[in-house]
Formats: sequence, C-alpha cells, structure tokens
Amino acid sequence: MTGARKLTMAQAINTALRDALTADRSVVVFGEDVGPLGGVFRVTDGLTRDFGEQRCFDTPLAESGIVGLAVGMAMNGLRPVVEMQFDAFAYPAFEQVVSHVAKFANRTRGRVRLPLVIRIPYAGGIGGVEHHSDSSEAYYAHTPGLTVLAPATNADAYALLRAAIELPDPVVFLEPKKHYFLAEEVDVLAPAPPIGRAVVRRAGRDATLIAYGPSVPVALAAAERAATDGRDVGVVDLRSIVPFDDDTVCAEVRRTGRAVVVAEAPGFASVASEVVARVTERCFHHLEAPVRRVTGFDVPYPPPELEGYYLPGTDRILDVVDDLQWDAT
Amino acid sequence: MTGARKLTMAQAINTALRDALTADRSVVVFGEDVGPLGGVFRVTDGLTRDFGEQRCFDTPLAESGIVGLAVGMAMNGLRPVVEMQFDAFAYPAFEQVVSHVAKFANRTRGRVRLPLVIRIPYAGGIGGVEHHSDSSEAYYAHTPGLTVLAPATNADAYALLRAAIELPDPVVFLEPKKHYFLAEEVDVLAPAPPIGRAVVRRAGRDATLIAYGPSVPVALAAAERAATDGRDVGVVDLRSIVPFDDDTVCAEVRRTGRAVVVAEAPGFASVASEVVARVTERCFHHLEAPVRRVTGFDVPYPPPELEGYYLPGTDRILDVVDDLQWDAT
Amino acid sequence: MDTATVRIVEPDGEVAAGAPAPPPVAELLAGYRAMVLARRLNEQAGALVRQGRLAVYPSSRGQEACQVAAAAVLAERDWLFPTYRDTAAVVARGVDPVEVLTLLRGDWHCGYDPLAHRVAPQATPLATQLLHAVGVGHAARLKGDDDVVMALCGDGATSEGDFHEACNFAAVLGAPVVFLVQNNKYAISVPLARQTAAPSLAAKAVGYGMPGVLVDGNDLAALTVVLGEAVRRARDGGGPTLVEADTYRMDAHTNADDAGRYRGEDEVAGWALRDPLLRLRAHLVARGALTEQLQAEYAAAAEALAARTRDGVTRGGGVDPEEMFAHVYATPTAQLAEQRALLRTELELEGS
Amino acid sequence: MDTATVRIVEPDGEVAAGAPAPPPVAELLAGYRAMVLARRLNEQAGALVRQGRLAVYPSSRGQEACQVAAAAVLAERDWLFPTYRDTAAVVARGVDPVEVLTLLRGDWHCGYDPLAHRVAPQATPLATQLLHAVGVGHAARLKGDDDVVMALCGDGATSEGDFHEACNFAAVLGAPVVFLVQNNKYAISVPLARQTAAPSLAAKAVGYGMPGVLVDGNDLAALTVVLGEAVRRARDGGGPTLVEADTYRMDAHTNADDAGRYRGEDEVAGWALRDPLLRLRAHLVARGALTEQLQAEYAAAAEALAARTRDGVTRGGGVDPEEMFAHVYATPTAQLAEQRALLRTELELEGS
Ligand SMILES: Cc1ncc(C[n+]2csc(CCOP(=O)(O)OP(=O)(O)O)c2C)c(N)n1
Ligand SMILES: Cc1ncc(C[n+]2csc(CCOP(=O)(O)OP(=O)(O)O)c2C)c(N)n1
Ligand SMILES: [Mg+2]
Ligand SMILES: [Mg+2]
Repeated sequence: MTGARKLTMAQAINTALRDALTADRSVVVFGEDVGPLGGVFRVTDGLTRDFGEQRCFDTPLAESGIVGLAVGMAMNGLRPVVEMQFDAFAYPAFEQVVSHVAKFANRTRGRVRLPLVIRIPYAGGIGGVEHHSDSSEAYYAHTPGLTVLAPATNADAYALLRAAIELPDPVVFLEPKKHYFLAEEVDVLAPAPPIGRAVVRRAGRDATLIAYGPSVPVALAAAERAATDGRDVGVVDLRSIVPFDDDTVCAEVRRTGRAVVVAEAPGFASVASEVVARVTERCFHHLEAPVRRVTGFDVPYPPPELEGYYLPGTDRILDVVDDLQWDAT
Repeated sequence: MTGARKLTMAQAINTALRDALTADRSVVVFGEDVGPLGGVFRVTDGLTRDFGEQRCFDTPLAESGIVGLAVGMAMNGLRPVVEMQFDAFAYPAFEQVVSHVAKFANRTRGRVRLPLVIRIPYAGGIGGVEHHSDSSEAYYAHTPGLTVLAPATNADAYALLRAAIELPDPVVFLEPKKHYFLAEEVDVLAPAPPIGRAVVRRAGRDATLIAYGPSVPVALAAAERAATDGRDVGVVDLRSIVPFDDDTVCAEVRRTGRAVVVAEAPGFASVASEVVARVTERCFHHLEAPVRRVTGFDVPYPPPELEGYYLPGTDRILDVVDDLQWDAT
Repeated sequence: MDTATVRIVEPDGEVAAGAPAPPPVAELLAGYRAMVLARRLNEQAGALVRQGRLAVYPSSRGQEACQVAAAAVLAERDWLFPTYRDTAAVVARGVDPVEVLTLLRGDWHCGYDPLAHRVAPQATPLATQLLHAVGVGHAARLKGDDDVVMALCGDGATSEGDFHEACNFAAVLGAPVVFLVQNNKYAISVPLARQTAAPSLAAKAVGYGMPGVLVDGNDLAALTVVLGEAVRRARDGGGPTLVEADTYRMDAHTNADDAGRYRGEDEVAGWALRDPLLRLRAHLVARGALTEQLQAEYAAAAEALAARTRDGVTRGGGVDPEEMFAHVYATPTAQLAEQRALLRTELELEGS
Repeated sequence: MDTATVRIVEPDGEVAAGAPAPPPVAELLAGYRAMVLARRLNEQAGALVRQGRLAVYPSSRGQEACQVAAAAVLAERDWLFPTYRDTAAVVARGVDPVEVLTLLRGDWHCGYDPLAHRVAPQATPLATQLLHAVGVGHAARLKGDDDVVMALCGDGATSEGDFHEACNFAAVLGAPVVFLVQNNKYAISVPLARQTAAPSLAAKAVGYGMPGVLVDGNDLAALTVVLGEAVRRARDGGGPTLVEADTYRMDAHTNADDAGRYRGEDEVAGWALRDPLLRLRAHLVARGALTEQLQAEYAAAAEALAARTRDGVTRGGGVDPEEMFAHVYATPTAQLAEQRALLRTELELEGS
C-alpha cells in the first residue's frame, strides 16, 4: 500500500498537522491567523473547522506570548505546534526561545521536557517586502537545546514534521516558503527518515555541494549544469541542522575531496561557516581545495527587485566550483 | 604627556563614558539601574550626579523599550549609549536590534544612520546563576549592519568605546564582565586603534591562537605555558568581530601554518566557526593542520559549580595545540 | 477615564447632540479634499497591484478620516510614525506618492527621506515603531524643542509587548507623543474579540496613567478635535495621549488576503453606511460650504494625484544591484567591498 | 475598578473599619506560623551567603505575608510560578529548602522537580514566566482540569512586554491565572515612580478587561481573602485576576546590592512599623489565639527549618561535570556525546 499523492509543501505540512492532530489528542495548533483563515500561507487550512477551536486557534497578536504560552502548555502535558507568521516576526519571541524553550529541560535536569514545535516560514525568493525573507537559522542553530530542521522536499516536510511533533524536545521547524506552492509526490506512508540524518540527493565523484532547505534545489540545478560541463558534482541535503550528520557529509567530502556549502543566509558566523569549519576539521587531509561557501551577502535581505542578485544561484555556485583548484590535481 | 593610570575595566569604561559625555552634548546614557546606583557593575558610577538626570537616567524595566527608545533618540540627533544589564537580558530587545538597529541605515539609503551603542556585559567566569553568563556575540555578528566589538584589555575598552560612540553606525559593545574589577594600566591619551583592527598580542613562530574578549588572557596564558614546553605560540586579539581583520589574522596564520580559535561561546555556528572557515579559505595552502577550535561546549551555560569545566582553559587549549599534527612537519 | 465615543458629525451628516464644537469649515473642507485624494490613492494603488506594478498594497479605504487627520493636526516640525497601512497619511503629510510606493514596488525598503519630511519609514514589524516615536519625542525635549510625535498602529498591534513598553515609557518620561490606534476591527483575519477583552483599547491608557480617548474614526471633525487637543497637550508638556479611533478596514488586509474567510458581506455593508467621505460631504453640502465646483476641483486634484502616481510607479526607478552594499555601514567593511566586487564581476561577465 | 486598598488587619493589629470578614483564626495561625518560618528562612539564607555557602540570595524579608498567602490559597493540584525572590513561597508550598537553594548554591539551575510539586523553576528573566503560567492554565482547561495557576512577579517586571502579553492572553483565553504583583517599591534601585505613571499597578487590569485588586501586602488576612477569592473565581471559570500587593523589600535587592545608594533609612524604618509578622502577631495575641506556647512551638519549628537548611546547604550536593551534557536533549546528539567524551578524557587525565 502506498500513500503517494501530489501535494504542495503547504499541503504536505497541512496533512502532517492533520495526521498528528488525529493521532494524538495532546497536539494543539495555534498562532496568528491559523484559525478560520488557515494561515497566510494556508498551511493550517481547515484545521479549526475539522478539529475544533480548542485544537487549532488564533491567539492575540504577540509572538513572545505565543511561544511563552506554548512553553506552559507543553509543561502541562500538551504538544503545541505554533506558527510564526514570517521569519522576522519570530524575533519578538527570541528571549522565550533562547532562555526558556532551549533551556527548560536542561534547567530541570530533564524533568520538564518541552515537546513543542515552532514552525517558521523562512528564507526568500518570493518577492516579499522587508522582514518577509530572512534566513534566521543561525540564531537557532547556535542555541544549544534546540533541534533545528529545514526540509527541502515536500516528502521531508511531511515526515520531519511528524517526527518533530513526536520528539520529546523542542524543534524549530524551518519551512522554505518559496516551496509552499510547488507540488511534488509525497508518500505519507513511506518510512520516515530519523531526525538528524542528512541524505545524499545526488551522488557525485568530483565535488560535493552541501545545502539545506531552499538551497537544495538550487544546488541540484547547479550539479545538473555541471554535469553537462563534464563535472560530476554531488549534492548532500542536510535536512537537520541540529543535530548535524557529520557521517553522511564527511563520507561524501572524503570521497570527492572538494566541497561547497550553499545557503541563503548571510555567510558571516552562519550555519555555512559551521559546515565549512567542521568538514575541514574532519576531512582536512582529503581536501584538494579549501571548502568554500556560496551564501547570501553580509547585507540585510534586499528588496524584491534585487533579491535575484542576492540569492545564491547556479552561476555563482558553478563559478566557485570552477575555482576549486582543479589544476592542482 | 601621558594619561596613564591604573584602572579596572569598569573604571576604564566609566572614564570613556565621562569623556564622551563631556566631549559631545549629544551623548546620553540610559538603561536599568544606571542612574543613582551607577549600574549593577558600577560602570556608570556618578554619571547622573555629574552630568544630570537628562544625560544619564534610569528607564522603566524593559529592554526592547530601551533599545527602541535609543533608535528614536538616534533618529533625532542624539548619540545614545545604553546598557543591557546582562547578556541574556538583551534578548527581549532582539527584534529591535535585528529588525531596526541593524537595518535602519540600509532601509533609508543611509539617510538615517543610528549612532548608538549597546553595551552588553557578557560571558562567564563570575559564578553567576543562569542567564548571567551567556556569550551572545554570534547572534549579533551574524546580523549585517551591526558593528560588534569585544575588547580584552582595559585600554581597549576605553579606546574602543570612545570610537564606538563616535561611529555613525550602531555598535554592539561586548564587555567581558569577569574583567570589570581587574586593574590594568590605561593611557586615555594614547592613540586609539581604528575599529576593525586586530592586534598581535604575542608573536609566535609555531602556531597562532586567535581569541577575543575574555578568551584573550586565557590564550596568552596558554602561549606562556607552551613557551616553557618549547613551543613558540602567538596570540591574535580580534578586538573587532565585525568588521573582521582578515589581514592581521591571515598574516599570522600564513606565517605559522597552524591556528587554534579560542572562544567561550558554544562552538556550533559561532564566531569561532567563522574564523575557522575564513582562515581556512584564505590560508589553505599554508596550513600544516586543520584550523581547530577550543570553545564552550554546545550546552546551555552551566551553573557556577560547573563553569570551570565548561570554559576553555589553558589545558584544553594546549591539548589541541599538541594535536596540530606536528609529526607531519 | 471617559468611555463614551467622541463624535461630532453623525453618519448622516448631522451634528451629534451635545458634541464638541466642530473645527472651522475651512479646515473641514481641506480635510474633505484630502480624504478624496486619499481614497483615490487607495484605488489607484489597488489598480497598480492588479496590473502587477506593485507587489502588494495594504489599503486604508474606509480609514481615510484617520489618515488625513493624523497628518493634518501636525505642524511641519512634528513627526509622523506610520505603518505599512498608512500610505495615505504619509502622502497627506506631503511626501511624494511615488517615493512612498517605492517600498511596495520593491525597488527599495523606503523611498523617501525620513528626516527631510519628519516621517519615519512605514513600519512593518508591529508596534516596534511606537518606541522609536517615544525616542524621537524624548530627544526633542532633551534638546529643548517642542516637536510632537504622532505614532500610528492598528488594533492588533496593541497586543504586542512593544505597544506596552512604548506607552509606559512615554507616560513615565512625559514624552510628547500621541498614540493613534486605528481600530479597524481586524488584524488580518483575527477579530478584535480575540485580541482583547478590554471594554475598549482607549481603556488601556488607565494602566499607563495617561489620558485615553475613544473617537469615531470615520468622523474627520471629531478626529481633528481629539487629535488636535492631544497634540496641543503634548506640545505644552502635558505628556502622551492614547487615542483609539473606531473605524473599519473596507478592503481585504492586502490584495493577497481573502476576507471572505473571516467576515461577512453584511458587516462590510453596515460600515459602508458610516463612510467617512460620504458623511463629511453630506455635512459640508448641508452647510452650503461644499459646492459642486469645489467637488469638481477636488475630483480633478485626485485624478491628477492618481495620474502622477500611476505614471511614476509605472515608469519605475530603475534599480542598482550594487546598492545592496552601499548603505549597510557608513564606511563599507573590507568584507562588503570584497562581496560587492564579486557581484560586479558577475554582472560584468553577464553583460559581456 | 475599585482603587481602594483592601486591608483587614491594621499595622497595630486592630481590625480595619469596614473591612471584609477575616479568615478563620486557625488559618491565620497557620499563616502566622508559616511567616515565622519564612522570616527565619530569609535570615538563614542571608547567613549562608555571608559564610560563602550560597552565591547570592534575593531576600523576601518584609514580604513574608505575600510569600505565605500565595502558597496557602492554592490546592495541591494548583500551580505556583515563582521568581528568584520567592524562595519562601516555594518552601511554604512544601518544597524542600535545600532543593530550592540548589540554584543559589550554584550546583544546578533548579534543584527540585517542578512537576512533582507543581511549582515552576524560580524565574530569572523578568515576566517571562507569566506566559508559561497562562499556558499551564489554558492547557488545564483544554484537558478539562480545574487547576488554578498563581503567577508571581515584581513591580519592575510589570514594565516588560511579557507582562502585557501574559495578562492579555489570560484575559482573552479566560485562563485560570491569578497574577500577584508584589509591589515592593523598587526594581533593584529603580523606584516605582520611574516604573509607571499609573495610579496603581492594579489599575493595569482595566486595559485587559480583568478584575484588578490592590491589597495591603503586609496584611496576611487581607491577602488570604483577596487571593482566595481570585483563585475561586479562576477555578469557577471566571478567568484571571490581577492582584497588586502593596509591600516593601526590607533588605537590599540581594547581598550584592548597596541599597544606601538609592533609598534612605527613614523610608525603611517607616515600613518596619508595617511589618507583616508583628501585625498579625498583635492581632492574634489580642484575640487570645496566639499563646506563648504556640509562639515557642513556631519558633522551634523555624529553628528546625533553619538547621535543616543550613546543614543541607553546607553539606552540599556534590556535582558531576558530565551532567552538563545529560539533559540538553532527551537523546544526546553525536556532537554532545563527542564533547562529553572529550571532557571525560580530560578529567581522567587530571585524576591520574
Ligand atoms: C511583529 C509582527 N508580527 C506579525 C506581523 C504580520 N502582520 C502584518 S499586519 C498584521 C495584522 C496587523 O493588524 P493591526 O495591528 O490591527 O493593523 P491593520 O493591518 O489592521 O491595520 C500581521 C499579523 C508583523 N508585521 N509584525
Ligand atoms: C529580562 C530581565 N531584565 C533584567 C533583569 C535583571 N534584574 C533582575 S531583578 C531586577 C529587578 C526586578 O524588580 P521587580 O520586578 O520589582 O522585582 P523585585 O526584585 O523587586 O522582587 C532586574 C532588573 C532580569 N532578571 N530579567
Ligand atoms: Mg486592524
Ligand atoms: Mg520590586
């Protein structure tokens, strides 16, 4: 039996929420406009209608309030799944996330674990005005105690969200918003990948692109183009930023000897920096060239008319791949 | 003529604030308990008495409010210098910092620059209870638009704070709180180092330790011990995290071929990751071993009785220096 | 605090019984004219969205009285702090509409000079700008200026922590700020009842120790009196005021919104009867002040504004990719210079 | 809202004219006993700080009536959300004082089991815990439980955005939460007048549409009645209440503070006359309820508590460096396992 159907990422996540609400009475969904409207991206479409106001509800407009409420509800036995409307609108909740969500289990010696999920539509490429396209993963990834997931496919969005809701620990779930309305095949009955496992999306002999979330399809497109130029470039999709899958990533890089990390966020002190640092520490003697980065520039996310120049694209990736000291070999 | 005297870091910063308040009518100081009390670390001691309530005042207890107020005051021609009482108590202001302080000049095409300074007593080593010892620099360093300074000496604390207040851009000024009550020679008339310049604190032939803020004296102590073991290890003090001084850092690393980054913050997606990544990218063919990190563990800052095990110490640094593949040479 | 709604002109144009004295008729005429322009601007911007010239437009149709009054009660040296929805207020303050719409066209985040106009950038992160407004006001006092700051936000924004902190800071500092909450009944899809259990938003003033006033937000006359009074008090050192304007968002939240999911046509139709333009027109026509000729003049001015807006937005500003790097720091860092050079090389390669 | 202060027992022990009926004498005796213990605990903890056994202690001396009443009005299934200053309330709720002081001894962040006692960890980041309290209360309702949550904070904390969001969420959700603000007049050095311009902190309730009550915070009888009533209302589905207790922090903020920099001895002396223990003792002695023998029993119980606390804290718990890694995730990540192994190796090398 298979549960395969064509779903957009918004639908895949909606299905995951439905299935979780059905499977577990303790799951509750709330946030801004997630009720009758179904969320500004329609990710929670129909949940209030189908599961009632108690299971899916609109809160007053206050993000610290939403996350703080989720902390308390998780303390008292529920499994809240909250939506931050856009990446930059999660910042008001930062103190709650860093000082409580991330630290509660540790603070209480594991006696109070917080099984909650903070869903954040993130990153750019949708022509959004300021504050609607931030890639904020570094803030969360740097904060011990959080699990940080960033699916790149609709199937992963479904499976990882189900797993995130079941996890006893808090999860920051980053949804690449430019994928929301792209349809892909999703098999909801397929075995779910464990949290913390990267996946090799494309095997390659010559170099490895390492990406996550919205950068994965870009990396795949670059690899495709590289192939037509006669270069066999692989792509690893991290899926989980924390925990990090050193084994999968390093196995690939050791094989190819060359790696480029691709991410939308500004590069400075970013997740991409971390990937470069840890891959270099672990694979140093296998490297033919320094591990390089193709990231957003170290500037605020630009206005819609300029985002095409900001976002890592296939050209920029291929330029850096070309620069990986091929002569030396 | 010299202005040299023995000052603690708290006194050096107090002197910088006094000198700035005296030199420029537009400088104002505010925050929690910075008035009559003189701040919980006495950094603003006597400022209200000597400059009046209008120039140094207590605000209501709200950090987003303090930073938001500073934004408005800077818009209207003043130069606010605000104090966040402790690192973790700056988190409520995160949205103001990321969405406004960092972005205002860019948003307005440089028409509204915000010459404000956010002083944050940060990092550990003082036996503080939870939330009083966070090393939060990565959050700011990752945010384009902020200048992020972390002095390690009392002389730098004075000079960099004066420069920060004069800068037309917003600065996050990180004060290593364990230094507050240590006295050192400070010459307030000495020429100030430009913002964005690292300094070689100790020349070394064999390896380079790269540190900033509270980790600089630890790195120096490790270098001293290494010397008695016959290894000539240098120390670079970044002073400025953003902008980053690639030239000074890379010149040292190219010379020694080996580097270790030392920082208190958890290592994952941190400033230390960035240093490893950029040094590796730039110095790859000069490296005899991968650039390594000695950082805080990826856990919440531990309680006082455990902080000694958490903080990077000379032993841990020397272990990693020993591990820099010396046989290969 | 007084919880009655201040109203001067009833929906049918009659003067309300026991109402305060209305502003002089010349002021009302100017206000009516400005509302006609504001309405036309809302319509034009909507059309530009449909034509794909603007990415998005949060309309203030139905709220034009608030938009116009907020700007009209200010002196030139005063400051306006608008939100994304307050395009019409910014234009009423005298900023070029094409510059204002730069944000929504996607060319740059803020297209006008905030300091030249004393109009802050239109704020997106809710309630955050209220604190900036307090800072500007407090700085003015420290410098010895008697400038006043008008700070706008919506009903939803009152739930944010920054709303609380801004009101409290203003009251404690005695800052010259008028907080104008346009209670248009919805925060996107969320109705007021899910936002607050308070008897009114104006009642929140009690908790800050400042005056709170509830005013009919579709009555330009009442708004002008209430806001004018609050501005005067602020200028005279009397500190901040919280004004709640009872109004309604006639359009969807933005073009991207589907208002049918959360409110009925009846409700919208009910509010159409309270339209701020119709009401003031009826009043001024009844008083014989608003002639056919004046109406024609206003309509022509509105068309001219619309045409100028349409042409300017359609023509576009042209963008420079390298501008991304130009303003982040007063002096670009070495890192940004390097990244800018990288982009320039890419563009040159593409161009060649 | 009613802005008069609720008081039952006057500072001299007399019953206030027109006061509500006091609680039964047995309850008052139990409350007095608990205050004697709380005071002794405050003193003992201070002594442990001076001996270097505790890193720091934020004393609630002078606030013991609030500490005791907050715990006393709760049923076992109810929840308490304390701050760093509410050690005595947590102990009054039945948690072992040595476990409570683990935080201040520096062994671990929270030494007791919050779920077993239904007492949240003592919160340090101001006002943040109020939202958790609302969440616990709302979850209880969703689950069909009638548990009530008592959420504590100080006067300073009312300025934080989270205070606002918590009150608003509670009122909109109708959550069963009692917010008890201990207005002890200072936030470290900052006096109330720099914190708010409102007539009272209880007045803030108006802006949330919930009942607000101002009560004499040094009058255990009045606190018991007011908080008991609020708990009952919450349990019966009547939603949240904001209670402001008018009290005073007799000691410095913590031992690290220098209160002489911001307040005079006169002020402190004035409040000594309103001491919560003296007052209730006078009242109960006058009523013939508090005998010499009972007083001796309470004193002995207080000494026993102090001795137990002293011994436990002095003995210490012993710490395990590897515990740093044990609780961060339910299943340690590979990264943490690696880092833990690194530390273990270091410790073994040192040990060898
Ligand atoms: C901090 C923050 N959270 C969420 C949003 C997303 N958002 C934009 S407008 C809006 C509704 C605002 O409602 P209201 O304050 O009533 O203003 P209105 O749009 O009705 O004028 C929301 C939730 C935002 N801009 N900022
Ligand atoms: C968010 C935050 N900011 C600052 C602090 C530092 N701080 C600790 S206690 C305190 C004063 C709190 O005053 P109040 O709320 O009146 O409580 P009290 O100490 O008087 O009981 C401050 C500023 C903190 N703990 N959390
Ligand atoms: Mg609204
Ligand atoms: Mg207090």
